[in-house]
Amino acid sequence: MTSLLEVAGLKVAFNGTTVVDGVSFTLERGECLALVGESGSGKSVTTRTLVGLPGYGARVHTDRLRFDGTDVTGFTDRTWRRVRGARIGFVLQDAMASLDPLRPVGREIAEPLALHTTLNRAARAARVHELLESVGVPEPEVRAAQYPHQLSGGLRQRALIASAIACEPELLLADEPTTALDATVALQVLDLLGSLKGNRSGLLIVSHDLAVVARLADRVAVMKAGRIVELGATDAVLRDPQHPYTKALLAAVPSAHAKGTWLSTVERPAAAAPVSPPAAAQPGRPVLAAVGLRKSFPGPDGVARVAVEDVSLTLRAGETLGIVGESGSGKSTTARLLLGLETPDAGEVHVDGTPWPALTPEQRRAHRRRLQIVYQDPLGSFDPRFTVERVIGEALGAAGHPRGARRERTVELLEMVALDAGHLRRRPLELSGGQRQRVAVARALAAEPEVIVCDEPVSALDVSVQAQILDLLADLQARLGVAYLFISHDLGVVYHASDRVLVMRDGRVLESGDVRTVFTDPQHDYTRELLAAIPRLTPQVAPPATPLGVG
Amino acid sequence: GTADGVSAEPARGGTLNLSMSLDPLCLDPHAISSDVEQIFGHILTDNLVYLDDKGDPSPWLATSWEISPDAKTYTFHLREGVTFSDGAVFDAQAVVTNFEHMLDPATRSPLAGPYIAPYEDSKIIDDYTLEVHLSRPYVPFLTVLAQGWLGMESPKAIKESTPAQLCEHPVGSGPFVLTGYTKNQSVTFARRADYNWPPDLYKRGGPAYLDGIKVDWVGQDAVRFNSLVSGQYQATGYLPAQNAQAVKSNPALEYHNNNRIGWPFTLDFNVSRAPFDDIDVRRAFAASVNVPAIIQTIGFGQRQPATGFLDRVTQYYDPNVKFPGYDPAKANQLLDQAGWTGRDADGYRTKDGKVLEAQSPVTQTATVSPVYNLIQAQAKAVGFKVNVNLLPLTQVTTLRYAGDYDLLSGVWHTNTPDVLYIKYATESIPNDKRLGQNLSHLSDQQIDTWLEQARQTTDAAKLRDLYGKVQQRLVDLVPGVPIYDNSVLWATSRKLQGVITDTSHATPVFTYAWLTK
Amino acid sequence: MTALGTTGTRLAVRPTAVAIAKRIGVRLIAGVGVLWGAATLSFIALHVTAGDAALSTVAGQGANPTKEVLDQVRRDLGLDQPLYHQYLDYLGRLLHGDLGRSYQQRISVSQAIGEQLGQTVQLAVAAAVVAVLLAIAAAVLTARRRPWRSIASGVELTLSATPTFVIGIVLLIVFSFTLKVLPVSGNDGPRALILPTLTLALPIGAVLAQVLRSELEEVLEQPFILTARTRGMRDTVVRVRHALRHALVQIVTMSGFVVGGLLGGAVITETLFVRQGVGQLMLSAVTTKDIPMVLGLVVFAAFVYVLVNLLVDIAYTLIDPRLVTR
Amino acid sequence: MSALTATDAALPRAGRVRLRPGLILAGLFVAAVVVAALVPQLLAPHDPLEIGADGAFLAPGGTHPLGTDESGRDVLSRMVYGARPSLVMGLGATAIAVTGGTLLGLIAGLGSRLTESVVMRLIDVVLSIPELLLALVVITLAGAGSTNAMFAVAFASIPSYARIVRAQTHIVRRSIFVEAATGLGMKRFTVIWRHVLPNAIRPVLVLSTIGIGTAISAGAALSFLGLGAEPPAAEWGDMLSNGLQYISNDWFLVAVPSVAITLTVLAITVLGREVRRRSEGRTT
Ligand SMILES: Nc1ncnc2c1ncn2[C@@H]1O[C@H](COP(=O)(O)OP(=O)(O)OP(=O)(O)O)[C@@H](O)[C@H]1O
Ligand SMILES: Nc1ncnc2c1ncn2[C@@H]1O[C@H](COP(=O)(O)OP(=O)(O)OP(=O)(O)O)[C@@H](O)[C@H]1O
Ligand SMILES: [Mg+2]
Ligand SMILES: [Mg+2]
Repeated sequence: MTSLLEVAGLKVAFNGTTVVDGVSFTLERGECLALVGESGSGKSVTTRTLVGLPGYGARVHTDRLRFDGTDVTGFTDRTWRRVRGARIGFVLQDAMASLDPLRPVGREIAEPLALHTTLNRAARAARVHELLESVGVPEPEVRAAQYPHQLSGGLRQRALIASAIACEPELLLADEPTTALDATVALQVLDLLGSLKGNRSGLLIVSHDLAVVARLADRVAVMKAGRIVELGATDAVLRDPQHPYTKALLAAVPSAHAKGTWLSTVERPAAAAPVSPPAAAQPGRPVLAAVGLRKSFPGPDGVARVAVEDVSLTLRAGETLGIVGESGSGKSTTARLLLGLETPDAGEVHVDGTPWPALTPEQRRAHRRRLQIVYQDPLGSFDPRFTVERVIGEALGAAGHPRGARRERTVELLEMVALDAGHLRRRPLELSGGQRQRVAVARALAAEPEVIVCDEPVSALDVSVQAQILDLLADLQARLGVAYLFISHDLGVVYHASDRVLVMRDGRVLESGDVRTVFTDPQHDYTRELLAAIPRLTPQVAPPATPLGVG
Repeated sequence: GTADGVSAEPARGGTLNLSMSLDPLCLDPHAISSDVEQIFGHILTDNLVYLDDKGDPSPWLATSWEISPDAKTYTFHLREGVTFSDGAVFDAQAVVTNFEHMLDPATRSPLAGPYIAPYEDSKIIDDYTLEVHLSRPYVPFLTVLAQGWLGMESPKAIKESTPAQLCEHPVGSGPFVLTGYTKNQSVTFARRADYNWPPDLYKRGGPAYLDGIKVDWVGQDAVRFNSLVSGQYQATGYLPAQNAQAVKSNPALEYHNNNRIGWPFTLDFNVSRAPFDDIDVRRAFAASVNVPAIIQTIGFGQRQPATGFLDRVTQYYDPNVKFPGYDPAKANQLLDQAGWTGRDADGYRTKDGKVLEAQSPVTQTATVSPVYNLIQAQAKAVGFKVNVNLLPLTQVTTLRYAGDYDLLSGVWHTNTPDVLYIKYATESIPNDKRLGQNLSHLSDQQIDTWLEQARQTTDAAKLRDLYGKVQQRLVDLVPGVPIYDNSVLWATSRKLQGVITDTSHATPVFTYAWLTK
Repeated sequence: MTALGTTGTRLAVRPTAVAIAKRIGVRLIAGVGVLWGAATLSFIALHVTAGDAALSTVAGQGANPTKEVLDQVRRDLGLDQPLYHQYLDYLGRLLHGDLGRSYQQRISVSQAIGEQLGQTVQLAVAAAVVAVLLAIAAAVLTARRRPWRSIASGVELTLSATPTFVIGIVLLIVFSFTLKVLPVSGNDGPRALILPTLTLALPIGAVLAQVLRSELEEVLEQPFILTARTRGMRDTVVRVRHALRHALVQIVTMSGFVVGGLLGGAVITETLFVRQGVGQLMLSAVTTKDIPMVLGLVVFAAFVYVLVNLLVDIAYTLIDPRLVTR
Repeated sequence: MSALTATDAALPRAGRVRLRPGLILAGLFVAAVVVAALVPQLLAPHDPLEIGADGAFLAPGGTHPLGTDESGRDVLSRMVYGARPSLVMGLGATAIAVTGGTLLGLIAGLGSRLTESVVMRLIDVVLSIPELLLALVVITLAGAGSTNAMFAVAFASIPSYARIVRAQTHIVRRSIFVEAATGLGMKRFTVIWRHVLPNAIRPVLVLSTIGIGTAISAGAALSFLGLGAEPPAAEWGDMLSNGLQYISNDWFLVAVPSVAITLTVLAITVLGREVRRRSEGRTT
């Protein structure tokens, strides 16, 4: 029997730059193959090329490209159109933007049916409801009439999958199906996809995160710079990676390592070794404390929405306090209240024992400098006109450094975050994501703070870059003794980075305590749910989730 | 038209498409001063008198008249059987109603009323005999009655309409009736079937030959000309001078350049203030203006240079009076003599640190006549600075009546040599009690006396003498620089025959015009 | 099934109607404010200027009115009243929808505008339709299609940089003066409408086409377009069914620009082609200082602006459901 | 430590310039216009006001490369001298409009809610009157003439600039980098001066480059309607409306100013767009 998909020597180039460089693999019916690798390694381009849509201006060369035994290299656009949507379903990388925002989702799901079947309008509507039901969307009739913006991320991703499987394709391509989702929702989507394979169809799933696909894939292909560097059964690859790159990827998953472990493969800077033991062992004086914080915002309809409700916490010198919680749970708002950038409706924040309102403007400014923040979006936190030198120089100025000495100190700070003097003249736009994050850290350090609030400092980064930043933060804490308030929706990251943790939901603190205690013995149902969704490297039995199945 | 003999036999029917440049925005002849009315006047309304070829009044709706020796009482004998298109009868009462309407401030008459300003009252002798009393001797009264602005309107319409309504829909006794009017766009007229009272001088009778006339307003000169050439129109008024040559050489078109009666295109000096209160400066300025050059440039050879302060077709025009011509050497000499001997950085003359300059407010329009550029350049050649200030019409008007200017240009078209009274009598100087047209602010006792005497006599020889003396005196006093004789340029299609040239306004009369097939 | 479907739709629609009504209400109040502001500003502006309106009404060049006539006109126009009195009077009449009487035309301003409006609306609507259709055609056909894209955008750039009157003159010279295929002027007949419409439509259409294309190209980059392609949809259908609607939002956004351009362009186009219309009315009213007419036109323009904004708002909510519930 | 930099991707440095032929042509043309505006006597063979002895409506050739106009003035010289009023109009009106718009926009964007709504309603009112009508009204107030026309054009475009600045001020004011600066303990005024102002004005400055072309076009339109430059000054719009009268006699009188205006506006627009493109970080 022929393989469902056979690829050999696939090369794709844009404007002379080769981005996919000789990719070969096969996919059998009933099998799930995962394509993993960091951002830009060519995963999406590879999948798009499989349906003949490599992108505008692409040059494709392939030794062999067969779908169900048919050579598709010579396909005209017309022939391709008969295959796409009907025999190959595609779930695009960006679920949030993959549905036309101006049309009800039902119409989108019905589109392949209209194109490839002879069903009439009513039959199509019935089929759409059936499909939505099969991907676990409650109240399909209501949902079908809604617009994408009225659906949550998870529902949108499901709708997208529904539209991809509408014509019962033999091959389903899913590009990063869980990236944009909260951990719990991501888990459900993965389970849904898992339930889809099995019979005669094949599944190709793409991700930058090995751990995510581990629970689903039969085989894993690791991509780097347009090539597959390692390909094998999931178990084998995870247990015994051969290629150094695969090793690095695996090592970089934070949840596997407790605080104090070096994550990135690059060598630990000599100055930093050894990492001090967890700071929780030697609790310092409280630098920031909050009692009964409450904050609400007027919604678009004028009705106030509570963002933070009765939050109390204490941050001690030199420790890391993690805050986890799903999107919108009030993490950032809490941080902004602590920093005095927002005034609470109720409750108080004490800086070194003094509440914010009791401070004169002069004192407030002095305090602000001691409490720095590293934003999730570092690019937005730089004045786009400023060079790195001016960005850091300004912070130095605020900390009272004389103008003449700033240059030298700036270079020092850059070195501390592993950037060299060559970056001084660059503007934020000329830096990569990881570099920007490091400049943000350098700026925070320039102000010589006692506390750095890290609001999702790594969520936008690749695992390897993420590992470097986490290592950097740990190293700086060890050397300078700053306290961190570490905010993330990623439990793995928080687990790795924190001494103590606070679990938030809907503006309230559900649970708090020592990070090990909370993670090993969660008291709250929600915390348990979150923990269950942490991607783990060893493939496990999926927790009893909602039973799903294609109708 | 008939001279060409294309079709000597009039044919009935057809609508004449006529393009004109500007909507007067009101069609009541008594309520406007627009030039266009001279055409409409004879389309819609008839006048009491019509000028003969010597410029003397001859019968129309008035069959005869007598003037009292003191020139203050006029007895008119009116034509019988004339009706207005709304059925009202033309009689002595109708004439009185018309005079009163012209003088009623509510009519806002800018011309008709002022032309008969000395009117005091009337006595109706019988239905068709009327005695009119004036407050002072005013012989030109008879002549001005031939002007389109003083056409007779239906007394019924006058009584039943507000002035604004009358603007929209005036009713006359003329050969055509107004049938439609869209402001700024077009106006249509239809033949009146029972018309039968043209002046004898038309040499024809009965209703008009054309079924109707449609007038469109086409403001852009270039567009108006091109739409004529394309055959969209059979007649076009205010033919741009630059297109005259093209019309002449176009076999399908006929060119008309008719001289008009009145005051030529003239630059008025404001003699009431410096620098033009000095007659040497006036003479010098006049000598600096190269009239033939201006005419060649702006008139494309279609205009005749003015010789004095009356257009040459005006009654009692004196061909022996000659305004001195272009003479820059004399201009320089006169200015030196007047003490303007210094020069500033730009080469303009100065005296006691003051630059020799004149303010010339000009109404801003899309295309300002090049005459101002030329005069500016020519004056500059003798060291005289002319500032052309483009202003909105309102502001120019306000300045004009306030006397706040040095140079103003204009023409005054009428049908009597009494135009000199309007332009140069002391009584015509604007002041806060009276508006007036003596914009040079010239006040000369001799001129006043002669003009007053001319208003009291019908004796042709005496009139010729008086107006001759005034013309000479004006040339001596130099209240302005006459530039060219006012003329009206027309183009008609050769298909349009039988057009009569009006004796008062030199405009075409379409009463017995016809279109060949 | 269908019944349930309707329920779903109603669920989505009910808050929409309320939200739209609320938006409209707020807009209307703001609109009245804008109208009042526009009327007041221009009233002050016009009365502060030099020049006697009564004089220009009866005493233009060639007129020789008596003093009595002038005084009568001043009384008729209310110009003898103190300014605040004139203003209150004006506002009072405005409240009743009375724009006053034109000094020059001696008819009510609303009537004068009404008479000319038809011509301008005809021209403006024709031009708007042509501009939008040209823009859509150019954008849909050439977006991301290499040689055509450059050619079209070059032409558009040139057209959008060419002043309206230059375009008009070129069209006049070519089609009327030289080829003589279209009438030179006039208000009647569809043939007389062709050149003015093009004159007005081309620069606006060019700008729209550019905006539309860049919008389209941006939309065509969107994942949902690729999604539609992965379903086996053909390129042109994708452009028309998915991308165009998004790009249309941009046209709606630009309708303020379009209306402003049409009104401003109308002044020039009407002057050039000797057409009647509000543009001509505007020009002559301003040059003769026909105060009630200018005020009327300003209020009228402001009204059109308010109305267009209102319609734009409604159009948005119809095209883009996100705006209502967001 | 330096090993960490291994992940730095080679990033494009801004400032790498790719010039297209259209851009070069546009640049050359604008340069020529600027030269004509600064030292017209270099390029013009005659005095633009001089009424030549050799007559009106001369065909191109000989001492008059582009012929003479209705008054016998040299068309080429008038075209060259016409560059200055056009540029002055474009730059002047844009400068005034940007200054006014920025001030209003900042007042609205940084002021209290009351200030903001007062300013914005005022802007709304001005915006509700079509630009050309507004310009016409301004000219009725102030009279015709190139300076007044410049103010009229400027006045009409103030609201749109003000709106952009205000919107931008709002964005910048709420942006994270301003918060970051505040978080460093800087004074409010310093933050506004150093971060809010420059970033709020930026897009307006970029847009204004295109605005220059628009202003030239608008100024020419006013002159075309007879409300701009005062004769006998050489000005393109004025030359055009005059030439239009004589189009049957000499179409060159229309063609020359038409081409001059169109090319100037076009060239400035092309350059302006390039500036905008660059400012948005696109290099191709
Ligand atoms: N249409 C295109 N034109 C030019 N370059 C492209 C295009 N699409 C992708 N590339 C380039 O090809 C390379 C591989 O891109 P691809 O999207 O396949 O990466 P990926 O592995 O999917 O990354 P990610 O995890 O971020 O989605 C990248 O360097 C990208 O910039
Ligand atoms: N300035 C604001 N105005 C109105 N609502 C706000 C504002 N800031 C936050 N909110 C609302 O408060 C709630 C909590 O927001 P917050 O940013 O603290 O969440 P979060 O936990 O940081 O989420 P995420 O993980 O997505 O960053 C959300 O519903 C958000 O919409
Ligand atoms: Mg990808
Ligand atoms: Mg957050």
